Amino acid sequence: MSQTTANPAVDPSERKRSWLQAAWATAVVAGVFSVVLAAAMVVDALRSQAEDMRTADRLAELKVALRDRPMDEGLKARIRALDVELRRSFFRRSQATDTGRWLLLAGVAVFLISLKSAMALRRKLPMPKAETPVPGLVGRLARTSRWAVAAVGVVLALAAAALVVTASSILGRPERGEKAATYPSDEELAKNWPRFRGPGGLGISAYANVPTSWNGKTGDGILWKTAVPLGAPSSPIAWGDRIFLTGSSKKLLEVYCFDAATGQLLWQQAASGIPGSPAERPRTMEGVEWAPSTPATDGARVYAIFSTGDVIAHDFSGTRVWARNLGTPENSYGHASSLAMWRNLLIIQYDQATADDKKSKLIALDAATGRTVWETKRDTPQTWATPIVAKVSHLQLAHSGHVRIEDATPGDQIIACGDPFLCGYDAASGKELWRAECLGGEIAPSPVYANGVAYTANAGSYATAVRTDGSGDVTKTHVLWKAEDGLPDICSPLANGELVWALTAGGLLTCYDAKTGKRLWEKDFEVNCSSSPSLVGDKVLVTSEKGVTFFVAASRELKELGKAELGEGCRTSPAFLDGRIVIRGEKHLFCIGKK
Amino acid sequence: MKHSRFQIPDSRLAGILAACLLAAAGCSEEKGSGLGKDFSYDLTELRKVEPHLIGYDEAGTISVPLKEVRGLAVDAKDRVFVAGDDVVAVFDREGKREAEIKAGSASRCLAVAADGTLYVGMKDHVEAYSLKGDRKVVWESLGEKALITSIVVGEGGVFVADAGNRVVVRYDLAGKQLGLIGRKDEARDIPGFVVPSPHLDLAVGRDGLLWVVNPGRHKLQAFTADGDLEASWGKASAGIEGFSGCCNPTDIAVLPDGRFVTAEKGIPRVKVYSAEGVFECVVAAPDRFGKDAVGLDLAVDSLGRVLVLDPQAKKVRVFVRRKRMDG
Amino acid sequence: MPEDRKPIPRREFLRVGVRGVALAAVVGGTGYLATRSREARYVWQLDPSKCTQCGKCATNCVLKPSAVKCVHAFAMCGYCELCTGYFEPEPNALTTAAENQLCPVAALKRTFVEDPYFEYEVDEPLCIGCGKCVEGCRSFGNGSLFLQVRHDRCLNCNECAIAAACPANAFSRVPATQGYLYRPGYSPATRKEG
Amino acid sequence: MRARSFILVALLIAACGAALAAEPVPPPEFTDTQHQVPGEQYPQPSAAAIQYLDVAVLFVALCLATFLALRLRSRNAVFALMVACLVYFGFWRKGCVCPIGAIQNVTLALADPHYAIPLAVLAFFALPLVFTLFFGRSFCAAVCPLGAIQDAVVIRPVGVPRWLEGGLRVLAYAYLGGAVIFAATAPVFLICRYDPFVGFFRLSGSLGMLLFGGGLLVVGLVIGRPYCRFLCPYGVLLGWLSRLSGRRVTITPDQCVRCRLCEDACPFGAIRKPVEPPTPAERAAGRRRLAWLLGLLPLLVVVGFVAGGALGTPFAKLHPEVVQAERVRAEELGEVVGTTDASDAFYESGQPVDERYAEARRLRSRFALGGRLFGAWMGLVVGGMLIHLTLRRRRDDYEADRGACIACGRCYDYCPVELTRRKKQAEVSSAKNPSAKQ
Repeated sequence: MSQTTANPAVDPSERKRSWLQAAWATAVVAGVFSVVLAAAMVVDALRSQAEDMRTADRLAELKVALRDRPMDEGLKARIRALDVELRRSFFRRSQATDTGRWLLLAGVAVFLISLKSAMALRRKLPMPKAETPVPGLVGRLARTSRWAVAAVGVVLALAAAALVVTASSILGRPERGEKAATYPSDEELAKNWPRFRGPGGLGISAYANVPTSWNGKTGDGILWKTAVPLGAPSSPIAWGDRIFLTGSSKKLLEVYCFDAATGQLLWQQAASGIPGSPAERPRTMEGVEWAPSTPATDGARVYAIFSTGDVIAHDFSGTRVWARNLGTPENSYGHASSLAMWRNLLIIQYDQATADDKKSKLIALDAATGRTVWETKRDTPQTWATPIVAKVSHLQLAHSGHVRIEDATPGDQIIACGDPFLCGYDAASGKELWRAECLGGEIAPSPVYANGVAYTANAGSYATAVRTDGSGDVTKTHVLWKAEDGLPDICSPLANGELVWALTAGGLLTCYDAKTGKRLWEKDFEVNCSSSPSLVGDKVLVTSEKGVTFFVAASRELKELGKAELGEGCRTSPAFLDGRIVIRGEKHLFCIGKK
Repeated sequence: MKHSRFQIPDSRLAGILAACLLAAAGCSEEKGSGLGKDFSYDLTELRKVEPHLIGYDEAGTISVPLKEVRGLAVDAKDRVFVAGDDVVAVFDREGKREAEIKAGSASRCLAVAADGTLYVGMKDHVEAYSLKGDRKVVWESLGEKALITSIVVGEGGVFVADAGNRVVVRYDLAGKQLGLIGRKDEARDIPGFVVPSPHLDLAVGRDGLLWVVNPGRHKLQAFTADGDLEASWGKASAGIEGFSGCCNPTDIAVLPDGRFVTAEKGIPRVKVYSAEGVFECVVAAPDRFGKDAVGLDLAVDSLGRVLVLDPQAKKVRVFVRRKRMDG
Repeated sequence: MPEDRKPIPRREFLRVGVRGVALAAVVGGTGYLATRSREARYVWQLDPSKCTQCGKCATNCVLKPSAVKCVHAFAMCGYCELCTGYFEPEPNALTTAAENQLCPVAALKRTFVEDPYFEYEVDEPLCIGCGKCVEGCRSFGNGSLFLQVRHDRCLNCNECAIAAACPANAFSRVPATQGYLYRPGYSPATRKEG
Repeated sequence: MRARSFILVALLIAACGAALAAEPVPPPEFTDTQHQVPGEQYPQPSAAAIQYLDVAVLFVALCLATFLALRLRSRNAVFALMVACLVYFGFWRKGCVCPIGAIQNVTLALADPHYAIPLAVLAFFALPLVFTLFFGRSFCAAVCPLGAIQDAVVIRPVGVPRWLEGGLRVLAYAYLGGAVIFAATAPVFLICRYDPFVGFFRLSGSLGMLLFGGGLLVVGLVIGRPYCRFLCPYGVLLGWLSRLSGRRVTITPDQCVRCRLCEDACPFGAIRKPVEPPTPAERAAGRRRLAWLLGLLPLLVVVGFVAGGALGTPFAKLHPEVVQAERVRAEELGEVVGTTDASDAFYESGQPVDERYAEARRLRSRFALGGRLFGAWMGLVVGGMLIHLTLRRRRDDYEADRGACIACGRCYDYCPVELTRRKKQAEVSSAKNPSAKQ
């Protein structure tokens, strides 16, 4: 602190004043010094930091550049120069800040000391004013204090409330009190073709009035024909005036929406930028690519799954609602199971790898958000079949005691093929209800269901009928019959409650009695088929890979009813609408019907 | 004045709350040190592989129900042998579990002779077993520095790679030591093996020569049974055609037509080189394995399938040649 | 204290009583905890096997440069010519030139021992603990380079600022007597016969 | 795509560890040069001795402070000691560990039997309490570095109105409650994390920390020791023990003459005016109020306990593992793009997701309990304060509030009685040894 030598002659008040001035001066100087220094340090820190950051990135870029031009001496020289510059500035700065801090500390100290002494010098004896006793003052003070306490308490409470409101957790705590999910009624579903093989996945059309003759070459009986941007063996689905498809290439995974009336492509959306989606496409079978799975819709959104494990939902206008990756499926031909739906749940049969890998599971996602609602492990190796939804009636369930009263329609079951079990799951909870050991080998055909009985057939095992009202392992108790003729390897069977049909890839169509499993008749079309047979009114439709559709009577004895040509190869299953058939060829999407 | 007095504490409170939130947000959101590119190590680019370079498909996997798996071998009948824990698990060519042979101690590597004798490498010695699983003989130890990482059976006898002593030991089938191969020796201009990490792999080429990885020099070197250096190839590069990092490849195998299969760590990838050492194609890209996959032991069966031991997944991954390269 | 004439005895008595209780509580509690505290002192340390080299150690320490530095366990080192902890993933040449070096602050020293071996040493005053070399060494080599809190620098804050930011929960309080944690498969005992 | 390969790893149970665990090959022998593999340095932490030195210094400082404040009754001496302690505990020992922070170690030690609290920390926690119990808050006056740095900047104190003073005390209780809850549930040391002044002691710190501390100091220019009075959690404990203290600061050595000179002496608003006994009417009203406030207290506690449960989620967000789990979950649901260091680290750890979620949920429920206790505590505090403010006690003299007085000794110089006493003392001493006068 600056001193003023005080000579005794000066009277104390004089001396005091000079001291005071000195103190003030020092305080001002020190204060200004500190402020300026602090500001300078902050500015310098920010500036040089940003600068170094830039230099560092430049250095990194140069190093990358050097990889392409390894011989470029000039480049090397620049790198070295930059490198040195960087490190110099790094150390210069750290040293500068270090000294700066101590200086600042000293400055502030001096400032405080001088200021305090100034205050001390200025202090005068207090001169309290005359006290006028105010009655009840203490009481009033106490009251205000109480209110102050209460106020602060309230403020804290509000702050806490704010915290509670702002903080949310997405850790799967049981979602209680969520608004009731909306889903289409059975009638709506029946009117449309919402998934692979139509309502319930049974391959049965609600309409009998479908055309029986057309010719893709001449174009008669063809309402419209539209080229599909990317091919894939996934089948079309339809809802109202919309038709949905998927396609894939090495680069793209796409969902398409067509106008059912005109066939015009309304929108196409790529499934890209999905977190967790594998950098490199998993291997798939040739020709199948990455979109073998048929999409599904609930009239509000359309859902698609690809062999990458990507699941994506769009609304009907084509805007993405949600998308997630389920983890790349370990499947040597590529995941091919199509999507199923029950109420607001999107059901995914996600069978992978080998049984002892314990990776296979049945997953139900909330269709609105994509969150997992339930997940059930399946001890099966990879399969390519699609689950079906069976409306098992009250009565049948009553026997097995599965009726859960609080459920609106109890006992809706999801039935899925596996190796070696055919399993029934409670659709609401995913709990496995029953299993029957009746399958084996590589399982592509999906099950079908009629009147409380599930039918399945697969090459390498049997055609089997299993009652769905069992619980636990029902292999011994609920298997109605087994048969071994004409077992399919790709195409799914077909059942109407009285008869069951199975179609081999070689084009052999076998008809069984649904009650006994007795073979009633068989017909070898001598064509390759990968499209599953369908039942329309009293006709069974079989479409060959060449695109020829054969009509057979759905009766106990074989009656052929002619055929029709698409004029283009076909590996997909048709969708049946009121008076129309929508079917996907190798390159085009056809709508067959009367003009 | 009064008013401002009121403000201070509340703003302080707000400050605390804000700080809490910031802290909570801060520690979850930001990524890295924030020091810039130059301060972080990034291999993601180098881990990518051009899809068209991939010439193999993973046809399937064999899950090995062991706690730790270390060695892989395939016999003439294409049976798959996996050394792990203190056993040798045997699978048929389809991957069905056939047998489990109990070994004396932790088994690290193994080889099967034509006569069906199973040579199992422990840390410092070799044990011979019959396929029934009964132990025939225990060879003498190579000392406490020894770390046996690979065994092969060739015309010249049984060759045992000792990473600890950085040498290959040649035995006859009975376990009599016949000589050392690969010791540093200017006279025979043998540079000696550089083995920074516990990986020193062997393979017998179709030419009958003994091929030894010299990981520290990023080379494969061929020796005659009596230890003359015949051939050598390989170059260090993070690029697809070379061997990446400090010490690669870690494992090799020879295809029926004499071409080489190599496995690397750091950038875990399996590749095929021609008999002359020219890069041909990729069997498995890094994304097939975990980030820290190491010790991908290799074997090749009579069908030319490439078997890769994935110690992290505890699986044998079976790769088959693609029909179309671009698939 | 003239302030309360009549109530003195009662209130004072009460006060003394409560004071006794409080004293008993404080001393008792302290004593109880004292019996439990074996360690003279705890220090912060990070577990290399949990560490993911995110780089936060370099920036979150209250010290600049950080108290966390790279340590080299020579006995684990392969003495590689192409050290991935020292060189860029694709070095232009195996020289000490800046363009080949991985370390942004050139804190790793490389010295030739004999063909083909090189020794690498951390120049601690330079190291800022960014863990770049650690990642390089770990992904290809033996992980002989690893990050550790250097206790000669660490202020041993009551709550470690790095621990609060560590994404891998690798930090923990360890007894000062065993103040360092090593890579699995390595203990400094093995370095004695170096 | 980085995440992808990590998820792969995540499926593999701790295999990374196993892979690394494979024993390393022995280093090469250098046959040509006979080079020896060097050993590396592992500098040991400074011996525990330094800590015991700290404890000793603390003890001496406490004794000194007590002596200077109560016996010598010299403000300047107290101030000098305070500066000394600021330099030692603050700038030299970097303000860590301090008794305030020690609250958390003690809590943690009580909550988690695996955490053995170092003796020195324990001593730091207990010594000031014991001293306060007997001699009042001389620790705050001259020993605590946080108090010292604030006391050093008191330039032109303007009193906070009494009524507001009481209200703001609630904050300190809240801070204490929060600190204890967090130290007990997750070892998150709030007091350390948001210590306003340690940044200055270290001459470095995060921006937030420096701004908060700087703000407090600027406020401290006009409002004496804002942290001590309105935030310090340790101050709450000291305040209570100080109420029980036997010997403590008295403004006047003997009879107060009610000259009111000391009225504004205390920059910390700790001097209480005399209070008239209440009129019968007031007494009656007070009784009624007291009655229903006593009824309100348990209600507040219950409400706080019930409502506090909701704080579980926000509180849990301070726990890194919960944050990590939330993030992983968000990535799993595709609600966020890309990964963070935390999620990367998780994927690398190879732990199954469900385990981590379960762990996080368990933690959150613990925090929910913490929140309840916190709520109940706050209810108790508010209710208790309201009750305390309805009790009215007759006071004849100007005296320092038993709880609030931090024994800084400023008021001495204002009291004429004290000044005369000093004059007498001086005369006595000069009479004893005339040599003292020249």
